[in-house]
Amino acid sequence: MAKIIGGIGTSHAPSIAHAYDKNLGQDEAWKPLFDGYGPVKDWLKEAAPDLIVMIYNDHMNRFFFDAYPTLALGVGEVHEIADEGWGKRNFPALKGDAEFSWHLARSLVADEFDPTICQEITIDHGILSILPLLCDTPWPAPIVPIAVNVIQHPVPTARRCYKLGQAIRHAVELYDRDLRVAIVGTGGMSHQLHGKRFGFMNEEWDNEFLDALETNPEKLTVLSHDDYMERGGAESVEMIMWLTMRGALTDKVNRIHRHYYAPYLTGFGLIALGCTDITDPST
Amino acid sequence: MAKIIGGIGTSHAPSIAHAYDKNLGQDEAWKPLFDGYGPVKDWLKEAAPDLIVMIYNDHMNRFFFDAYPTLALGVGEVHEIADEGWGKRNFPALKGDAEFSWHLARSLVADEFDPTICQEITIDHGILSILPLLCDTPWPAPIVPIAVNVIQHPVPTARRCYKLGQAIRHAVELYDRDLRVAIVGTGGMSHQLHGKRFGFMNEEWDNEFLDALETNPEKLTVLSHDDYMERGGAESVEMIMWLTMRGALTDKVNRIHRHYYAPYLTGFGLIALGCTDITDPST
Amino acid sequence: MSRYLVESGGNRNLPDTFVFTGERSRKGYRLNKFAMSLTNPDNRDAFRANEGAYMDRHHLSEAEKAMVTARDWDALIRYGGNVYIMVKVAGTLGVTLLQMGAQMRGQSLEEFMATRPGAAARPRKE
Amino acid sequence: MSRYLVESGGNRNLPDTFVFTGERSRKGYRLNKFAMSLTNPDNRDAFRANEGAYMDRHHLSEAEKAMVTARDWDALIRYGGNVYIMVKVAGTLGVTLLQMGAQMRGQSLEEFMATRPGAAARPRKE
Ligand SMILES: [Fe+3]
Ligand SMILES: [Fe+3]
Repeated sequence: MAKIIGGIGTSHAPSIAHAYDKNLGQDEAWKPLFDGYGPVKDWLKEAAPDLIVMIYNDHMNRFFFDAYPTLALGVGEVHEIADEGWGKRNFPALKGDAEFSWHLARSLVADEFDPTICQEITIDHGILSILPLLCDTPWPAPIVPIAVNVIQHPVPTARRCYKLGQAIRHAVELYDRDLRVAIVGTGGMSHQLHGKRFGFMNEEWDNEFLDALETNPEKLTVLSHDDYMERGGAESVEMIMWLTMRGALTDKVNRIHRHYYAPYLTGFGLIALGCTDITDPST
Repeated sequence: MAKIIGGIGTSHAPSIAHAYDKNLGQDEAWKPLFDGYGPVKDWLKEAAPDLIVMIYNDHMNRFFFDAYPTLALGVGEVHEIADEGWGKRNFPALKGDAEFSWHLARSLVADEFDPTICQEITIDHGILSILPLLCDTPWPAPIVPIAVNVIQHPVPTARRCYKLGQAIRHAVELYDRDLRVAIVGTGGMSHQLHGKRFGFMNEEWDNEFLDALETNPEKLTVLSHDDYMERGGAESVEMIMWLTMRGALTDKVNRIHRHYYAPYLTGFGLIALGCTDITDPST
Repeated sequence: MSRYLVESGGNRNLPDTFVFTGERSRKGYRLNKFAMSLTNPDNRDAFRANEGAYMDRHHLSEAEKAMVTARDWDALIRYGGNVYIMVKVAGTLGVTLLQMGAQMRGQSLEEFMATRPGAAARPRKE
Repeated sequence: MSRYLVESGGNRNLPDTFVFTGERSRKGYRLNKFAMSLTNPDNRDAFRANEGAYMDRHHLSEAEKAMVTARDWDALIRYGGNVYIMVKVAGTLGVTLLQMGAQMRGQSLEEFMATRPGAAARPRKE
C-alpha cells in the first residue's frame, strides 16, 4: 500500500526561475530565498519519495481559454518543459508515472472530481521555477502534475481544493504498490501583478496563513476568494493550492522547516510538513 | 428567476444524421424513428423555451486524449459545427448564451463541479444528429452544451451525472432573468460497436431504463458502469447522460411522450418529461 | 472492494468487449491521434493519396500501419484504437460502420444485416 | 446571498483590482489569444519583425492594436488582457514585469523599486 510521507508548500514565480538561470543564488538579494530551500532539499533527499504529486497552476502555457480546465491531471510517462514566451529552460523533461496517474484518475473520478485527463501536458514555472531548488537533476522521482485553475474565475473554492487533497490521500492509500509519496502545493503568497495595487504584499497575512496551514487548516477553507484577494492581492488566490497539499496530510503534522522572504513582488513562502503516521526512520 | 420547464432524453447516432441528410425520413426503415419525434417537436415548439441546456458527449471531434475533459461547458456566443471525418453537415452554427453559461460555470464550480470552460467548442452528432428532429432551423433558442466523458474510462458515475442535473437546476433557479429553460440529455441506448458483441441491443433493458427514468431515477444512479455495459453493451454507458437531464427536473414529472425503436445497431429511445411545478399553460 | 474498482469500468470481463480504459487509451494513443487528424479534409485527401506516407508522418509503427492497411478493424480495436476514432479512418476509406461491424463479427454484410430487426423493413437496393 | 456569489470572486470591488472574471476573459479573448501565440518562437520573431502585420493576422481591432503599440499595460489589463499572458507580449518586446508594474502604478522603475523591501539589498548595476 502506498502512503503519503509529507508535503511541501512553496511559492512559485518566474523571477525565481530567472534568478536561478542567471546564477543569482548567492546574490545578496536572492541568497535568503535560495538558502531557505536548503533544509527542505536535504529533507527531500533523505526522505527519498518514490513519487511526487505536484499541485500547481498553468499560466496559459499549456492551456488557453478556448478550453481551460478547472482541474487537469497529467497521466503521461513524460511531461515536457513549456516555452512561456522566452524560450524553454534548459532542464530535462519530467518523468511521469502513467500507472499511478491512471489509478489516481480512477479514484478521483469515483470520488466525484472531474479532472481533464492529459496524456500530453507541458510544464511551466508553476512547477519548474521551484523544482531545481527542491532537488537536483536528474530529477529524483517521477512527478504527477495536477493543474488547478486559479486564473480565470470562477476558480474552485478553498474548501474544494482541500477536499482534493483528501481525495488524493485516499487514492494513494488505495494503491497496491508500496510507494512513498510526497505532495507539493505551489503558488505565490501575497502578490498582485496589475493595476495601482501592483506589488502589494502582506507579510502579516502570509505568516498567519502559514500558521493556520500547519495547525488549523480548516480555518483557511472557509475563506472566500475575495477574502484571499483582499488580504493578499488578486493573484495570491493561488494560495488555495497549498490547501490541497495540506488536505493530503495527517491532521497533525511535524514541521520540518518554514521560511518566508518577501523582497520584491511576491511573498516567497516555504513550509515542509511530515505526516505523523509515518514511522519510517528515513523521514 | 429562471425555471426548468421540462426535459428530453434521446438517443443520438451518426446513422440518424445520415438518414436525415439522405432524406430517408419517409423510408420504411426510418419512418418509425422520425415520426416518433413528432410529438416532442410539437411540444418543444409549443413550450418555446428561451434556452436549451444540452448534455451530450463529444466523440473525439472537439477533444482528443491529449486533454480529454470529464466535463466541458461551452460558454461561447456561438458553437460551430464539427467535421467528424466526412465533412461538416449543412446546418447553421448553434447560438449560445454566454451570460447564462458563465453564470452556470460560477454556480457549478461553487457546487464542487470541475468543468473545463470552453470559449470555443465545436458540436458533433452528440447534439446535431437529433437537433433537426427536435426543431427546425433557424434554431429556435440558444443552446448551452455540456459535454460529459463517457468514452475514456474512468467516466463519471451514474450518481455524479444525476447530481450534475440537480446542480444545473440549482443554477437555473439562481439566475436572475425570467428564462424558461429546457434540458436535453442525449446518448444511445443499448449498443455495442466493437468486437463479436457488435450490434448487441437489449430492448427489455432499454424499456426498463425508460420506466425507471420517469418514476424512480434513483434506482438507476446506483448502477455501476459495468452494470450498464453488461445490460446494454459497452457503448451504451452514455445512457448515464439521461440521468443528468432527469436530475434537473422535479421529483414527479408529467410524461409528454415516449418512443422506442431498435432497427439496426442502437436502441433509439426518446422521452419528454414536463416539470410538475410548471403551471404555465403553454407547457 | 473499493468503490472506484466498482465504478471505473471494465472490471467484470464482459465477453467480447474491450472497454476503452486508460490502459487502452495509452497504448492506442499514437494510432488514435493519427486517426483523429482525419477530421481535417486536407488530411483526408493526403491520407487517401498516399496512406503509407501519411501514416509515416504520424510515426505509426509497422504493426500499426499493417493493421490499417489490412483494414483489420477488430485488430485495431483490440490494440487500443477507439471505435469512434477508427470510424474516421473507415469513413475516409469508404468503409461503413456496418461493414466494420460485420467484419468484427466474422460475417458478411448480408449475414450481419439479416440478424437486424429492422433489416426486413429496409429497402435493400443501395 | 447565494454561496456562488460569495465564492465566484470579484464581487467585493477590491480597490485598483481587476479580477480576471469570465466577463473579462470573454472580452479579452481575441487579445489574449494573440498574446498566447507568442509561446512559439517563430511567432515571436514574426511579431517583432512586423507588429502590425502580425496583429492583423490575429484580427485584433484598431483599439486593441493601439494599446499594444503604445505598450499601455494598464489599458490592456483593464480591457481584458490577462497579466500572465500580457507578460508574453512584454517579454517579446524586451519589457520586464517590473517595468510593466511601475508603469501601471504611474511610477518610474526607480521610484517603484525604492518601495520594495528587497530593493536596498539588490545590486543596482543591471
Ligand atoms: Fe502563479
Ligand atoms: Fe454517442
